[in-house]
Amino acid sequence: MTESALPGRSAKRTVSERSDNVRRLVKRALNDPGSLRELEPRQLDLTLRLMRRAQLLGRLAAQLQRLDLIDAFPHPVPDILFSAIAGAETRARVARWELDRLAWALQDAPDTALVLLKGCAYMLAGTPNAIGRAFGDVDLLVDESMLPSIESQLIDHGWLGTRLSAYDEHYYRNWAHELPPLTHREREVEVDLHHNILMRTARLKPSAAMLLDDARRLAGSRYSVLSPVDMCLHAMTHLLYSGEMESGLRELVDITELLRHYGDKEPGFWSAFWPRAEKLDLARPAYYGLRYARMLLGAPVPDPVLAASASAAPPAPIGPLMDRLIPTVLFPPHPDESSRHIEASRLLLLVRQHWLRMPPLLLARHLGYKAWLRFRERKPAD
Amino acid sequence: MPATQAFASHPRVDSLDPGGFQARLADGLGLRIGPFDVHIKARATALAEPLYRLYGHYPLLDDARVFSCHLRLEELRAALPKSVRRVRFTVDGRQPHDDMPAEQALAVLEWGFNLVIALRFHRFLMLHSAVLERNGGALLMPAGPGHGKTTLCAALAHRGWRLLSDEFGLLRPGKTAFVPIPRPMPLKNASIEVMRNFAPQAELGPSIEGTIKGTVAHVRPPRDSVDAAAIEAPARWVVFPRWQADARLSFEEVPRAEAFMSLARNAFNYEVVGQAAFETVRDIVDRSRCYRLVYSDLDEAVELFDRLARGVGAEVESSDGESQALPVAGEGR
Amino acid sequence: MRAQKDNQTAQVTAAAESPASVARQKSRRRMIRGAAVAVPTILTLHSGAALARTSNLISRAPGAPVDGAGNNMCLNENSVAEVFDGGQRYDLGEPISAEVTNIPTLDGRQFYDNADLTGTPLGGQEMCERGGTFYYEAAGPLPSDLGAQARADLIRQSFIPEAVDATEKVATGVDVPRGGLVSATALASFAGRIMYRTI
Amino acid sequence: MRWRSATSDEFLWAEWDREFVVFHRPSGQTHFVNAASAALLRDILVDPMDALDASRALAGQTPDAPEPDADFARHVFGLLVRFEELGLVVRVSP
Repeated sequence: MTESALPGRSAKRTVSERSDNVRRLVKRALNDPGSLRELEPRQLDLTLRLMRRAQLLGRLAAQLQRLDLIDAFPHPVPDILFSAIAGAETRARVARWELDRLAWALQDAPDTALVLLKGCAYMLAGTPNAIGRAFGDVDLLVDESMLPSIESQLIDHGWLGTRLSAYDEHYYRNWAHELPPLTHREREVEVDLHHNILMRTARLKPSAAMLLDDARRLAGSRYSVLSPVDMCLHAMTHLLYSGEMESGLRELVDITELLRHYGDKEPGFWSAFWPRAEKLDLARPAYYGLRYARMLLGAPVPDPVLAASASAAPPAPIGPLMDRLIPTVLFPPHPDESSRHIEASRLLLLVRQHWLRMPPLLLARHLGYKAWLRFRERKPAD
Repeated sequence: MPATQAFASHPRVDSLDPGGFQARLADGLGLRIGPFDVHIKARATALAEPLYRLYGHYPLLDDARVFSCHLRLEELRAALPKSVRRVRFTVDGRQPHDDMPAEQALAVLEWGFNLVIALRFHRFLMLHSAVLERNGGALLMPAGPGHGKTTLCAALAHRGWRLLSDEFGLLRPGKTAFVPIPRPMPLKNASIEVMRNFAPQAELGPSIEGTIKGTVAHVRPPRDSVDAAAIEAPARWVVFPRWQADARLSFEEVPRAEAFMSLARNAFNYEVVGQAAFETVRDIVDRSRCYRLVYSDLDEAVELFDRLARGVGAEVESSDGESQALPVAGEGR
Repeated sequence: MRAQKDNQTAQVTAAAESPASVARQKSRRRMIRGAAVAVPTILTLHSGAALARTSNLISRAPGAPVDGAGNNMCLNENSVAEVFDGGQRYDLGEPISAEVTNIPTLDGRQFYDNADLTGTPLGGQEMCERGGTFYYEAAGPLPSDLGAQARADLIRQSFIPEAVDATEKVATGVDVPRGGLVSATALASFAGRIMYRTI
Repeated sequence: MRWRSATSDEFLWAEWDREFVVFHRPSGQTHFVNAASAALLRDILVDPMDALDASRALAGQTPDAPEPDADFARHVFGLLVRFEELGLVVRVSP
């Protein structure tokens, strides 16, 4: 449906019509990037703005580069795409170097498993969603008993703990599933050391030991990654409970690509998936992850697995509410509208209160702190 | 060859009448500024008139295209009748800095556009430098804020040097030719008067008081520089300028390794461009003569650059007393 | 391997800031029985990625803006390089150094200027401009829907000090260095170089 | 404790009048070094060496400079620690 707008006068469109157009363009950019060349210029302009807002422009540009299509687009699209590639390549180099320096700093530490999570895991494991991916921090899952010695080794080698108020120190040490972030004195990458993937107070009690046991050491590397099923379960858990909904769509893209990649490459992946989700007490996030990856991005979830996941569906009122909230929050708003705080915060409160069991006072403080950390790194035009 | 932008085939801003321009600006219009196609949607009282004057000669674009960025400037409804009216600058729904007083609208838009270029367009290596061209060679004047770079640049632009940019030395890594992005040149405080005396024919925008940097007035880029904005120019001279009250003119060659570090340290995105940035700055330093200039009198400085461009050797009193023969330009390594 | 922190590491890098001083340093010969041997030096480039920020000035915000998390942001006056026109504008200096205290407005706490928590509660702007120690009621009531087991759980995890009964009022003092409120967007362009404290 | 420099393909060199600028690819960092540091990274530390031998080799490059004093060796030791932190040299287990 081409837009029949008068030059310079944006067409009068109802809000829902506009958000359908947004979703259609984003899905097209994700699933068939080459076909963007046939888009009418205004729609291509909107698509690039949406992908930037969803932190997926680097990925789109890298895919078009692989298809050798960048120069097939009219000016200034090549400059936009090559700029996104330069940004993504630099972020990958910076993360790779941080991992190199962390391994150097820990060379004398006991040889305990250092399990990479999220962006760094995809980068070193070479999963398809790693190309052109935007990410910043380094997340490591380690055995809780090893945390103190690892933290002190890093501080000895130039990493600095962030200065926290007594409350935050308390929050991080006692409730969170991670230590306060460390940053090297000469670099800006945040290193987060986790001893689990969910907060202590969470109703769901995934066992870090089980995750660590199944982790696999990467060939010729100091680092390990979670098993394929655990990697997907963690991505699904992080999508819902991390509270960073701005990058929600990018995480759903990760989930979809991991399911597709490991569904093909990892023997017994799908048969092991749901039993593992239940065993790790992550059935509810797994239910949502499978549902929305398939519903919104067409992830190849086999019917028997989807059927099995129904046992972890939320009680009556919550399901339909999530079905409405999740897509509105995940897909980027039209760039000329400010982002959708209302739905995002309602979703967060809903999830946090019910599944992370955080008392209201603690919840408000936690939201404040996490939101503030994210706000501080916000790049206006990134 | 990647698609490059044409300049001639588009109508100019001044093909509209001022009223028509204001209406289009409120609804959103396209401008081609160097390699960037910019969509600007602005509704602010103190903006349309000066923008029309300063960008009169730039190509006007219809909106059936992809834009490099979408800048928005909205005047906020004044909270209280007498309180200061404010404008809000946003890019794709995000606000990079505070609301500003409405009469600073032009400065806010110009500064906001700088911010978006510097944060996004890492396809270019972006040196924080003025760039002007004479006899086919580019003069680079890298400098931090407050070194008198823009005043010197505005002066040279009205004395036979083609303006490529007063702020951004843009290069596509791997090449040492600079990509022009001529823009209105923001002069600050005392240098506004200096420029009026030096080049009475120059056209200046309104003097905007009370900005974070004091009073700002923009010099309109000469028409022929705007028309030639597609023609790149290879690096030939790198001069680190510094204005210093009552200083005696001094013009010394800078060791190349030091010139490298000063150029790279002064760039907006040297580290983001990575290895290609190292190779590009190395090639610039290899093919250029690098100098440090200290000046207090604008005429003296412009006259020295004239000699530099004409490749004429010239005596210059160097700071430690003995005269120093100015090496003939173009004598490559 | 402990990074050398004592003076044994010549830390040549720390001293030499500008390339010029390194250039001069290269000529610093180390005399070894009459023969000069050049001292090895290294300077790592940190590009002034000050983006298009043309100065390190920041102005005091009108009113009491909050950031995305509902905090008033109080810039500590004596953590900046220079204060202009009576605290209307601050220069964060080069390299940038500044400390901001986050004063939460959303978490239900009320701040008073005395430990008995009497008088009218103070807003973030007033606390920032006055500076000093302010008190709030520490042990908030626990949400009723939390079962006994979960409450025991949280106590065991030392979220709530065992001794405190929900009804007893305990005042905790926090200090807010004097300064002016600034807006989050103004601070955004100095990202990563400002120390934040949350009370 | 002995060090050897990282493999040569990790470095890109530029030189003007005995002053060097080096780009270190893995870290993406650019360093400004003088001839002595360049000699350490490009030649002397190709084979693993401790700080004393390295400072002797450095001194050896200057005609008729027999034996570097302890202060010079300590300075070289400090620099090699900094080179290791930057990833320009790698520590070799003795």
